[in-house]
Amino acid sequence: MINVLCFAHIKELTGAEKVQIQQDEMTVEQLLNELNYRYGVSGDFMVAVNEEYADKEDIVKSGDTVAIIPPVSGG
Amino acid sequence: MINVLCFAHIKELTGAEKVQIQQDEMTVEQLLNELNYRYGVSGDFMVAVNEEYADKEDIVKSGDTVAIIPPVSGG
Amino acid sequence: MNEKLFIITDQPISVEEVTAKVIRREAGAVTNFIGTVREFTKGKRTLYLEYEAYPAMAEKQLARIGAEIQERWPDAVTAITHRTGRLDISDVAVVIAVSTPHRKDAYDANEYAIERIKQMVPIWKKEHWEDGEQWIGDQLEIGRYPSGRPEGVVNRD
Amino acid sequence: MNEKLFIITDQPISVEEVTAKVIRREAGAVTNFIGTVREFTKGKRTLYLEYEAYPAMAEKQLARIGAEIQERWPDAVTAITHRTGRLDISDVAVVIAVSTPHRKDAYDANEYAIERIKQMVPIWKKEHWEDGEQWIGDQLEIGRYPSGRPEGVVNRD
Repeated sequence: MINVLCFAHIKELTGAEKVQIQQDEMTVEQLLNELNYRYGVSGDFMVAVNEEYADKEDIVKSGDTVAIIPPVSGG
Repeated sequence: MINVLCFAHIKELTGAEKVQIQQDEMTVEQLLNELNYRYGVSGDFMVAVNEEYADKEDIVKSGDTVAIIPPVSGG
Repeated sequence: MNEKLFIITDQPISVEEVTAKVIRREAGAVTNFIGTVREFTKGKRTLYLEYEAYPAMAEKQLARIGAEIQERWPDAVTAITHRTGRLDISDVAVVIAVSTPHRKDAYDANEYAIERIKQMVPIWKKEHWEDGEQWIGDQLEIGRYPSGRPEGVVNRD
Repeated sequence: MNEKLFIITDQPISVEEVTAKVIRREAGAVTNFIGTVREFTKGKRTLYLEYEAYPAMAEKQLARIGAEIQERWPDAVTAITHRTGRLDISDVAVVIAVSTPHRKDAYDANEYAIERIKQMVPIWKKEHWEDGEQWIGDQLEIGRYPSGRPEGVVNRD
């Protein structure tokens, strides 16, 4: 199971701070497609796997924590 | 009478925070020559008359306060 | 005093406390950047802001900025605290403190830090106006993230 | 809180207090410069410093720097406090706070302020080392003052 953390407007789209995907292994891109299919999540954002920025081709495994990071606006 | 304020190493040369020159009117340059003659004050410094920087040709009058301003080192 | 140098907090920030973390005998200069909530942006009146963060990752990213600064300015020491939650006008959202032996580096490294925060630290602000609210993104107009990560960020692992 | 913006004092300086003077609803950025006493300068160990000022004139000159900043950065507000007397290592000698709507100006105006202080504000420091003491001058290596006044300073009267 892969945990997906949602922030800012992504959280408003999914309706939850955390959603779960029942998969053992998938690429970041496949995971994004799944979120798009389920919640209509799309657009410009970064992805972090276990608190580090990841590339679209990177592999996510069961037990990993993935975060969808919309364009940041701190400071 | 013209009051002359002395700071930093100038004060150590004259031995006083304030010295007085018994004149009704003189240029800044004449005043510096007087201080050089009396106390050996010479070198690079600015002069302020009544708390504003002055030029060597400016006139100082009795009652004015002149300050000898060695190169500053605040900050 | 909290001696962690890179902090996300939902409490008010003390400028003095963040500054104290970087003052040291070798340093002659400290610069602070203090980001406060501005009332008007492009003519639109803000009532208040809400900041949300991914705290664990945000603190890691702040520490990474500190490491980047130490690579570029080896004598610099950096501390950053960013606040989350509801902030009213003039409240302090972020304090960056950088100390260096000489002042020029303290300005340059500090400015570098705020630019990097705006690129890569997972913190988001929601503007609340009289007629609505919106999560703000892409203040730097970076555009798309084709690689999936902010420019210049490389994983260390 | 002392609401005078430009101050010479023989008391310890509160960074928070100087900063608070420039925070306002229109500002989104505040920069501070905090000058502290550094232990080593060019390999020589400082035991402590002594700052002397011509206070009335120094406050006028600080205010003039504030006016110069407002000419160049019309939206900037500046506050400066400089301490005099004996200062030990890491003690704060000067705090400059500048607030602006946008951050770039806050850095630039602040750096302008410290450069001008070192040119034209009548404050002097005496270094005390293990083997002696000396009044320090001409840190900027400006050289002679042929006109009798610092460069760029013109009387207003």
